Amino acid sequence: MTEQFEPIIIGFTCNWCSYRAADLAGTARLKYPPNIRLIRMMCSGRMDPTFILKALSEGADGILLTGCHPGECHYLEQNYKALRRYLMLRRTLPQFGIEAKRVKLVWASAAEGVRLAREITTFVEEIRALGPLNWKDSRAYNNGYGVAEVEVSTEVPA
Amino acid sequence: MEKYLLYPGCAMERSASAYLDSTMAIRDDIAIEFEEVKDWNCCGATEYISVAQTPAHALIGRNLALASQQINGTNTLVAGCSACYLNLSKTDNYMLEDDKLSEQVNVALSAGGLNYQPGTLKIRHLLDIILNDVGLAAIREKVIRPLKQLRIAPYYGCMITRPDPNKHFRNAEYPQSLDKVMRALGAEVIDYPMKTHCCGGHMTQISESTAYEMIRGLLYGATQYKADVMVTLCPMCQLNLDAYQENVNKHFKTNFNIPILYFTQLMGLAFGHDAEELGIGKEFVSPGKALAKIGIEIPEDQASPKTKRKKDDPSLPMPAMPKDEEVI
Amino acid sequence: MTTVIDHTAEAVLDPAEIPKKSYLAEVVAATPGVSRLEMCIQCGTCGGSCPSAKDMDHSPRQIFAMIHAGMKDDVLASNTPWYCVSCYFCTSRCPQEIHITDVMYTLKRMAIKANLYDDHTAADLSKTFVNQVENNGRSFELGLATRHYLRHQPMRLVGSATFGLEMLSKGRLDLTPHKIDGLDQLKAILKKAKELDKVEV
Amino acid sequence: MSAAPKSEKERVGVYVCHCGTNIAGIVDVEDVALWAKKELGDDGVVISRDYKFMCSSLGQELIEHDIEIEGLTRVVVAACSPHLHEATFRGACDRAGLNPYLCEMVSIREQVSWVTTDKVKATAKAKAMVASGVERVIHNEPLDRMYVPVHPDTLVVGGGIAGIQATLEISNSGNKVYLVEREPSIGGHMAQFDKTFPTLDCAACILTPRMVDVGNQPNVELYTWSEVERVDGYVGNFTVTIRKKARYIVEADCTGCGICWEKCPKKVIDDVFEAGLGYRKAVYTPFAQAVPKYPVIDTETCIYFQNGKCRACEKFCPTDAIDFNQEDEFITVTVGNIILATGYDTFDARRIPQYGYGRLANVFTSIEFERMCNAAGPTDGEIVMRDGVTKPKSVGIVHCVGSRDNRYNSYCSVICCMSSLKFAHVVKERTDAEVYEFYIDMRTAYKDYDEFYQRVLEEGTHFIRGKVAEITDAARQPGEEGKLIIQAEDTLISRQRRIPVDMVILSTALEPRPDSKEVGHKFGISCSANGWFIEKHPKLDPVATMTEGIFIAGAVQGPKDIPTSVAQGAAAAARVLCHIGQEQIELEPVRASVNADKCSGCRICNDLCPFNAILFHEDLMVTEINQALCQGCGTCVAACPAGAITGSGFTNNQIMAQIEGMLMFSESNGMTRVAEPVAA
Repeated sequence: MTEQFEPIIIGFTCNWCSYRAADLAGTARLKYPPNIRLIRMMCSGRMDPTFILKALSEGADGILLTGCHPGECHYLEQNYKALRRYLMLRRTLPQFGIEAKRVKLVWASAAEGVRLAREITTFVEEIRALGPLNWKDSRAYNNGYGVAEVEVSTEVPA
Repeated sequence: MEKYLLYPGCAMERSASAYLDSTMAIRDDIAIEFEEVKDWNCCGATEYISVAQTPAHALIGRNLALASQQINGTNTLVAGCSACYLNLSKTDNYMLEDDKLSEQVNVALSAGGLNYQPGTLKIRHLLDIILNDVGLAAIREKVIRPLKQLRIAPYYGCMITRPDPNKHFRNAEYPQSLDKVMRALGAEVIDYPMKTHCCGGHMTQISESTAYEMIRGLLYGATQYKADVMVTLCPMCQLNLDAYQENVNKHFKTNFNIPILYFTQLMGLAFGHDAEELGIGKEFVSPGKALAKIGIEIPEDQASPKTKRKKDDPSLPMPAMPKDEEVI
Repeated sequence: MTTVIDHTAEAVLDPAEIPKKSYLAEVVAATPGVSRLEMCIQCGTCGGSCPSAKDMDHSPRQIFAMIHAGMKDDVLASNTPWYCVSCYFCTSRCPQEIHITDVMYTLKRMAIKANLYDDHTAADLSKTFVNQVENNGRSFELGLATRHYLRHQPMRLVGSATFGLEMLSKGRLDLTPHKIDGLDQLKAILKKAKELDKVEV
Repeated sequence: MSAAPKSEKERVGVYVCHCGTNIAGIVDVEDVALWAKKELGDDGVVISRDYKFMCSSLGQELIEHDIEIEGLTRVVVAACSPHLHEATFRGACDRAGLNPYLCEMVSIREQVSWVTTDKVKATAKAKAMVASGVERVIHNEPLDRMYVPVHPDTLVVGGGIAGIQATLEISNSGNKVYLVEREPSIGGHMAQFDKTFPTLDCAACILTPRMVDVGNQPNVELYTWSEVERVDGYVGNFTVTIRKKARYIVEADCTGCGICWEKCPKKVIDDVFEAGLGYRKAVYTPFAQAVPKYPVIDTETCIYFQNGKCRACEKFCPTDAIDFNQEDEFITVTVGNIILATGYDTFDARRIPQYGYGRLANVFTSIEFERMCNAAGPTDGEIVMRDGVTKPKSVGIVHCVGSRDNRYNSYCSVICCMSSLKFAHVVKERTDAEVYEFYIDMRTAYKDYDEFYQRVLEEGTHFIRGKVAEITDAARQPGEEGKLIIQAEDTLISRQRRIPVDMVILSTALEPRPDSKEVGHKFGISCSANGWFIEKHPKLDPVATMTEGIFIAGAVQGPKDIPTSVAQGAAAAARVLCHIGQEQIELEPVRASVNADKCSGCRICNDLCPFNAILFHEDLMVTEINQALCQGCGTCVAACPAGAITGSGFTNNQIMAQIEGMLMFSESNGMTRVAEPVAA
């Protein structure tokens, strides 16, 4: 049996809930796979689909978007906008030959360290099952979609 | 006609045949039909699991596998015996919870050319069916011989409300389902404090003194509340309370004389069936005296009469209990 | 700290916490699903709820402490699991949601293997019962009672003869066991299952 | 698009913290430091150090020294979460003359060492994160600190002892406080109690003077029988709408003489203040020393409101203060800070049927018993059974009812052991009953508490160590008839015991208010899994919350006794007074701004802002963002198709670079890839 594939996952967190959930997971010494690296933004609403395509094109195998539960956004309703962009992105990704499953949106409040740790663990396994993306070397990317991504992705009806 | 798969279990076949007879007798009144699981085997009671694990679950697995083959229209498997009900649902649940166990059971089953996918069947107790599927309204409609003045101690025993893997009975200590059914029959239901205490199970075979003390406690509780009859929904409970009542009297020099009937038997009586048909007469303690009390009025609503608080009544108010409907 | 009290956290902590190869780990491993045995806080709800506690040489709570302490032989020599009547009061009341009744079954199985508990009445009842079931596919009360009493309380057999007769006369007892059709199938299944468990009963 | 070309001119310093063994135990910090120097040299890393405690003064001096001597222009600290020490290290940079926002923190403790077991992978992840920090910091821009003015008024929600304490501290300092209380009077649970442990001084004696102070303090605007309807704005400047529920009493005319409730013919069970053990009228004040003294009419039970007849109170009121047509008022106030002290509720003992509460007459809850002990309570302090006359000969007190129980509340309710001991003492003091305490563990921490336990031991109370299994009226042995039998294992003798008693007191758990989640949402703070509000830091910042300007005090944050609640009330007040004293509060300079030249006037961003910070200039056909209103969420930044909007602190360049950094070494940092690439 060959050594198992270790995916690399970029996680986008909201400063007010999911990033603090990550802090909590830490203080509670919960364990989750090291395959994820988190990036802090003030709000999931800041999430620009370009970031995701950027990460995938730079070699990430999966993207975990996290934010406050609907109705609990620190900025009232911006996580709903994140949700809309996410749904739109899920439709766009296949056009680049990327499985929509590689991007996942998860809600986690500041109290849900356990939940976040669990979601990360499951997502890592899901991506492991999908195998590496290697989009950089893939045909779709070199066909120019990789370059075109900015144009496509910024046409976001917010 | 609501259809269900039926797992009678060994006891209902014989020592508790009255339970099965009465169930069959009333099924038309409450418009349910049963299809017996073909060539089912014993569930292992509480014994097999004490000896070996996988075999115990495989034993039950065979029944589940056979039942799932008969799924057609319904995937609800009904058991009248609480021990059978619990064993069937426990194996189903542990197979869901524990992949290794599930795999092993299926490996074993494959040796008999069988297979069971956990979660395929909905496993429910007869009482659950009668209360929640048939419903109290339908039962009240059928009552032609209300059990007026008959003081009933509703006795659930253990395994129907505990551990209750699928949370069919939310209240493990003070369930109300049987109480409700009995009230629907017009009976006077006492707030029996021992309703979910243990009948002693197989202890009658191992340590009489232990078992008899438990049985004594139950009978004593019922007499304290002046019950005419104790109503059961499990063959083991009925057997211990009924068949061993005399031994208990000998053992403690007591003179308990409380008939133990199955709730289906009382339903049958209220629906107008005659005693034989319901297997009445097979018990050790004769219910004759108790049943003589049964009147013929139509049962009225159960709302307890509001007593007005006297002006100089110093007593402190009692906390209100949740509505009947809220507890099962 | 407040926010960590979320008790689902235990699911994440669980087995790693238990030192490998400890007796506790052994019992936990032999119990299906999540027994949570390692979570016992010795509150005594089980011992307080148990209807046969007064006949047990150790209260269930004590047994769990002994398991934690690795007192394997004393646990397996105890009559406690054999007095369990499977009423599930302990299980449904345990504030730590420990599957106590199932742990008792585990201890019974271990005790039969270890053969340290001198009174075999209960164990034999179970074995006799199992035997009936394996040979008929159904339980057979008369056979069970007679064989059981013959081995343990022959005197009682006489005493309970009248009892048996009355059961018969009331049509609540069979004279001959009822065999199922698929007996061979059942035997094959159980044979396989025993191989998997490496037990012969 | 990719980040701007890597800067040559920046001189970056990387500092990897050991945090004792917290980080160094799992992450090879030395290796990370050396690696950063070697691999990130081209990116401008000129210094890379690891140090035991970066947050220590020596650690900070290290940074300051390097900035001054080595001329660092950027700083990356790989340590704990920025929520803990970002301010610390920014401060260090500031002192050394480097713009604080050119310092970046990477959380390799909370996000690496504490959550990872594999040392190699942990070290690899730490490297990736350091790299991302370095890449990001290069694109950081110097930012000016942002300040908002602080409105000097304060809102306190909840008039229990914690809220009262906070209100007095702030108002006595000469600042205005709006105190909002849901019930007709302030006082909270403490007003229901008789004695307080461990000193046994009477609750009323120490509480009522403070209640009166609140009533008399000119700086306090008291809104009882009121609730906060909505909250807008942010720290320094909240706009709060208060619903003042109709009392049907004209406060200006009411003298609180009490004739109305004497004459009111409608007697109802008082479920709130009397905990269901006593009665009140349909027009009532919860208790004699209520503040304010004005009663309220309970429309649910008032005969006039129910069927249009009666009006007895109106008839007899000497000052015509009854007004049946009164309606709810809405008051809007502006405050700089808010303190939430909305307290707790008690566990509904009926949820544990085997304890018989509600079914067995002589099973009482702790709160019922508090009322029973109270000289002003339904029994005038007489300890009697439910029949109202018989004194109990034996009393059982049950600890941990709904606490330390995964099926209800997994936490310890903190006060029950002490209040149970108090009950034992009171029963001994007022009856000749035998008292049995059933406990799992006796928790008498804090000053003079264990001494009180000793005292109760001396008084001859029987202690049985075992959680009660069931309470039943089903007798088994002679002597049990007509009694309540408490069945439990006495774990110290390993025997099951059945103790027959006349009366049982259930020490019920403290629970969050049922509406705590909605309240939290209203004020923009979050609840823990079991419903208590989350403090900013469990040890170092217990009364602040994640939301600037919103503080919590007392049992809203978790079960607490009176001394701790008072301390927290005062602590929260101190935090608020500090804000008021500063007159302005520093904010993260995270704001969005529009580059007018780039803006195409497409207006996509216009309706994205919930704070109405985005305005559109029809004449110029460009969008502008009001810095004062902008909260910095960045939603508009992400949405702008022309990339005309920038979000300071979180620019596209910064985030893009951060992503690159995280991935640039992915092949060589221990993440091996074995499976075949999927055909895309």
